Amino acid sequence: MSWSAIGLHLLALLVYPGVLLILIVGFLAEGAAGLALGRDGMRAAVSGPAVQIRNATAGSWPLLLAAALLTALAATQLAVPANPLAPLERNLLVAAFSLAATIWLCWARAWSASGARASLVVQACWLVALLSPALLSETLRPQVLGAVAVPAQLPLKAMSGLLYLVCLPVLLLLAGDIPGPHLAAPRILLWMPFCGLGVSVFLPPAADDVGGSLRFVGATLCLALVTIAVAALLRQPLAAGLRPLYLRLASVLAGLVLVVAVVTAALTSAI
Amino acid sequence: MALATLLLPPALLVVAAALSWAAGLARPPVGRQVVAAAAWLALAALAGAWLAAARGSSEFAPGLTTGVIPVRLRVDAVTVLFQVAVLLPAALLLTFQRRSSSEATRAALATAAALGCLDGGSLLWTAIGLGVCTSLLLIHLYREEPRVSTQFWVVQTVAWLLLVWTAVLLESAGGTSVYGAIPVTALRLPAFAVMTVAALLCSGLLPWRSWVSEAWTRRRLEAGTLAIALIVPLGLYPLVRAYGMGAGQWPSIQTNVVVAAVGTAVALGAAVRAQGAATRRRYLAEAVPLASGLALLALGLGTPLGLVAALTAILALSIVAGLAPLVPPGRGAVAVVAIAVAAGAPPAVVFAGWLLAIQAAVEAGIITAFFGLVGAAAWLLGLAAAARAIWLPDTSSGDGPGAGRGYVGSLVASAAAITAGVALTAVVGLLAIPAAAEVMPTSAVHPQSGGVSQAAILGAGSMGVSTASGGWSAVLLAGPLVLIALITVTAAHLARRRAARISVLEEVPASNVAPPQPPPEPFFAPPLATIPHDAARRLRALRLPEQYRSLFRPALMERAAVWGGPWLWAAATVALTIAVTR
Amino acid sequence: MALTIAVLTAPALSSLLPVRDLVRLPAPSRVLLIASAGAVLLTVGMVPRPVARWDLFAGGLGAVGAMAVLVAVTDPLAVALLLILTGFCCAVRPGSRPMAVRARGPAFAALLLGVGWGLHGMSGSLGRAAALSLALSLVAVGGLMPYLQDVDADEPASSSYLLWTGFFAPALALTLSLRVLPALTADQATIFGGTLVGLGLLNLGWGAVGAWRTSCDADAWRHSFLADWGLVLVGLGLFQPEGFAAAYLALLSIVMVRLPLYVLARPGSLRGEPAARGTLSIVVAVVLAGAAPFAGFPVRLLLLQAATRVAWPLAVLLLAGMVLWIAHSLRLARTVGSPRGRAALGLWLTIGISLALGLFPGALRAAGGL
Amino acid sequence: MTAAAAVAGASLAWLGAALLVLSDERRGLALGLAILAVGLAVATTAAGQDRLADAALAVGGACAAALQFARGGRGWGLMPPGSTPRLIGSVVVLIVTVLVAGTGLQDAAGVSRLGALVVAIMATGRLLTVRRRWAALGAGSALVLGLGALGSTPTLLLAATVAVGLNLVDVAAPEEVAA
Repeated sequence: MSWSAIGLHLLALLVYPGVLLILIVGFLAEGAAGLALGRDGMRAAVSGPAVQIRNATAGSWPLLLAAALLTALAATQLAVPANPLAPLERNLLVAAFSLAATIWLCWARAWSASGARASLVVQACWLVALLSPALLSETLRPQVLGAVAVPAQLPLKAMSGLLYLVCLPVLLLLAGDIPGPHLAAPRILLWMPFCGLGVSVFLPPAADDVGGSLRFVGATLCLALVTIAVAALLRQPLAAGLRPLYLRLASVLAGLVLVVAVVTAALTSAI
Repeated sequence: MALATLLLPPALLVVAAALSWAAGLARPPVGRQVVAAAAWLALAALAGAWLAAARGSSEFAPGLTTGVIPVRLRVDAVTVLFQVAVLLPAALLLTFQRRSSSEATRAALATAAALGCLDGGSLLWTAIGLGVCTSLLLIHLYREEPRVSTQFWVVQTVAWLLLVWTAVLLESAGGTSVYGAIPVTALRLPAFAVMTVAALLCSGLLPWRSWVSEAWTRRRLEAGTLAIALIVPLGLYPLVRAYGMGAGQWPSIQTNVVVAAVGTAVALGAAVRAQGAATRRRYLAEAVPLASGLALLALGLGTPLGLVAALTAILALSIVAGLAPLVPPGRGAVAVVAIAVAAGAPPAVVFAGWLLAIQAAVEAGIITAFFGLVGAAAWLLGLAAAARAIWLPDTSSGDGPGAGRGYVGSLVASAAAITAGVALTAVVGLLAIPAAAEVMPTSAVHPQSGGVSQAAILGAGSMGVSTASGGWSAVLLAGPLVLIALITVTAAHLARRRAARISVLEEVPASNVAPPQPPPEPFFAPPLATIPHDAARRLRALRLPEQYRSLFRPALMERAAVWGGPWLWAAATVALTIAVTR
Repeated sequence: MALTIAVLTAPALSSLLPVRDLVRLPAPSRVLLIASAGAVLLTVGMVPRPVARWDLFAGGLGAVGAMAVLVAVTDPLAVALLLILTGFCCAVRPGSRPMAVRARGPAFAALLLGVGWGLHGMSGSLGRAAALSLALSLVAVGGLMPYLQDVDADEPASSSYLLWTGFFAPALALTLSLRVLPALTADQATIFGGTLVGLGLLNLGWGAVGAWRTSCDADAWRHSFLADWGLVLVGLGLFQPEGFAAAYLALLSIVMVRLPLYVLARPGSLRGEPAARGTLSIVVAVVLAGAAPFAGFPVRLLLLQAATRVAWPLAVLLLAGMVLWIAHSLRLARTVGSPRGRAALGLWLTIGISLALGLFPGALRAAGGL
Repeated sequence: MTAAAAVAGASLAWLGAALLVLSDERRGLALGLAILAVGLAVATTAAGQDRLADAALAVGGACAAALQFARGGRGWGLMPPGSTPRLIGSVVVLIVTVLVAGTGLQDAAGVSRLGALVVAIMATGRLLTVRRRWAALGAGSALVLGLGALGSTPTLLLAATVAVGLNLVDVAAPEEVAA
């Protein structure tokens, strides 16, 4: 075991694409969410995340620590350019279950029956969106999945991407029945891994340089903004009728993705 | 040295049982401590002897005959792996559960019998050992609570009878049931089917509630959870050996698909029941079925990675079996960590085992890949159920049964799981891969995959696992994560102690949040849950027409047979005579 | 007892007396005879107070002597005659049922044996009927289905028909099958074996279900003997070395384990005492269920081996019977209760014997020349 | 000639067995026992068995009959009211046995065996239907004699001994309370 390897992995966990990048993206996204969804104005939106982190550190720091470590673990698996973690060491499942564990750790801190139920349904749909392309490509490496451009699999990839996007608002605790302010601080840690994972799996990998890194972070932030927009749409009074249908829509879409996956698998294996 | 690997662990436990019995007569009763020490010593002796020896497979035939078969012992990587899988949870439970000296004696004897069962070099010996172990556990269960666990007794009897029959079928087809000598052609579909049914019943691997969950409904948990820790791995053992009998293959690829499907169904069923549990104990009762279902899914894949994943998942399952009964009541950090570890949260070995299982399923083919997706869904549901379980009332808290479950046992078990998760490559490289290579020789089934090889599964420098579909850098990612967590927790602990506050272990994260009243309702009502109950009710409601009922009343038929006396004798004789002379 | 010793030393005696061909004791019968004598001593030693110990001892010794003669005589026709005499001598003992009723079973068995042996030399349908009659005589002598006897719970054990089922019949059935089989043609042997297997399965099912479902504990014990005999008959009828060994071991366990346990349980079940719930109950239940490592295990294994070799569906039926078996074992075990003093010693001795039968059946098979 | 003697003996044996079945008193039973013993002895002699053994069978049967006769009352109890079914049964047994075992009727040995079978079956039928001890012992003696007649010299001797022994049991044992 070489020290350089340890150093690189620590760098990945704590700095890039780990805790530091998570916090930067999280603060930006959380600020944008505060502006778009909150009613407290610019100042509160900018200072809000810091306040939430401070309160959480004083209140339930073990939860925050666990969430930070798990999300950092998930972030290391992303296909972010110049990731110190070698491509061979990455794994979609590690990211997926680290994030799932983080979310349920949050629910262990504060519980609401309807919120937890919605979260479970959406996570199941998200898992379908994440794994369906992987099943057909028989690989779980995010960068490989992002690079897949087999014509036969593109419809599945597109539908999975759409499903992923539909799931994000609930996964990021922006929509649904959220039990109080307890989960605001951990949410800051979720933006980068969730949006970055979507970018890794559904968009072609960027070049392995600074420009590529910026492009990746930019794409991640864009996805975060789209998610905020969807969440804002769901919170509109006009979309009141849409909210109850949201879970059904996600479930139906997940069902469709599965059907397309089965059909594609049957076709590709038949050919 | 190889013989020592075989005989030392059970011998230590038998001696400890004798000492514990003697200690029960004397004062103070230190039987439990003696047995616990012996269990850890046996584990150390097993590991030491195995690592010190050449780690090859060797057989011993002393020329003795016990029961109806010649004594034949075998030590190889599979034996050692399963002995670790039996000894580790047994040692945890014998150490941290409350037992009287006589209970400790019976528990030690049952553990020794389980080890003896694994020492056997033939399937017949395994069946005999399983029967002995089951008998001892039955006595232990009954002594603890004079209520016969009918399901356990019936299921285990059926299982071992079927296993005996499998051995008989193998002997009639191949002339022997000795693992090292069974001809490849001997394991045909009928024998394998019987063996699989035996294994599934023995390990409680059923999509519905099996004896494993039922053992958690007892007032005291000590005997039932020990039975789970000992019997569940023993049930899976013949299925692993079956690969060896078929030179790395099961009789047909369809059998692999069916077993993998059953494993998926078992895992999903357990997760569904777990999310609907009314108490935390009910939730914990489903932890082992979930783990064993995912292990069976991997075992059914029939690929080298699948087998390695299955063996790793079996080790993980054994830790879950040892950890679940030790989860302390309340919602403190220790309880949360223990529940999270058992539910497969990273970076513990449970997580790693399940990760490898799903990965292997994805790599094995498109059908099994979809099984993998269902398995992953079960895993996710299990995590959700774990979060809900933290809010559930713990029936065993306070002065109730299982009271006094301390934090130490849970901490030790969780630490063991996390350490094994960090040292995953050592676990896989020293136990799982050699065991898989033992039953799936390189030259045999998958020449294209090069059989079971370290290079195909472990990454460069053995810092993590790296397979065709993905990697997991256990040492370099999990290690630092755990280290950072430990440093932070210790620092906070010290800071809080300085601030003269109570231990961090006994409060946060959730203690300052009142549990919801009433306890959280299930995510969804388990589908088909009422079917067995309804079917039983319908069966009970079935009524024969009055005039035919006497035909199904043994007492009435008995009376007729007895009081019919000579006339019945004469009639039967005449009828049989006519039958044979026609 | 002197008679028994004389019979056991028959090879030496028969060379001195002019009965060289009339008296011969096969090795398995010798072992069973010794086991029966041991069972008498064990039973007398452990029997609880209410039972007259010396009466039982005297009756037991007489029975062992009679059994010694029955198994030593080589001519089945002579055995049939002696069977009638033994049956009437046993029936003379005081009992709640009339002597004529109690003598019916052995007399009917003797008729079947005599007629079967008398006609076995005939060809065609008469020869087949003779084979059937010989097989039925083995069933009748044990009072098994369909030749069930009424067992009066209040009747002393020494007058009850279970004396035949659990004591006389084992050695007699084994010896008779050894004597009869060599004289049968292939066609007759098929009928003999088929009848034994068929009635064996019937008794296994009937005994297992009956012992489980019946309301009376004494009846449950009687049925459990039937279930044991079911295994014996199947083993004898398969004509496989493993099958015969299984039957031999099952008979030994009937004589040395089930019978003593029955005698121990009898007073309690007669008085309708509440079932015991001690640890001993579950140990006895495991013994009675035939679980490893006790006496029932090698029997089951050998029987499955023989059945699988002959026809695997037979093994499935046997497995079903063996599973049904466990339903009644705990119920019977509870009737044994938690004895004290010499009864407890006897009980532990019986459990030890069962363990020995389970662990060292090879030695017993060797002693029986099987 | 021997065949005729065998037929006569077998017929006599059946007659004796029928008397045994049809009598409800010791005297009648003793008469039947004696007749069937003599009949069986005649038949086995005709079948070529050892004459000494045949004589022993007859003597054994006679002794058994004598023991029964000595303990009997005044009446013979032959064919009492209600014995018609037993009468029909005796005839039916004869016919059925001849039909079933008739294939062995070509020589004296076959006829003798048929006679013995008829006696054994009728005696067992009687034994299975009575509840009185003396009647059971008488039927048992007849069964012993019938079965003995199926065998060779040692069996004939043993049958004679056992037949007497059975009736000695009746003498030795205390009288049974009528059930």
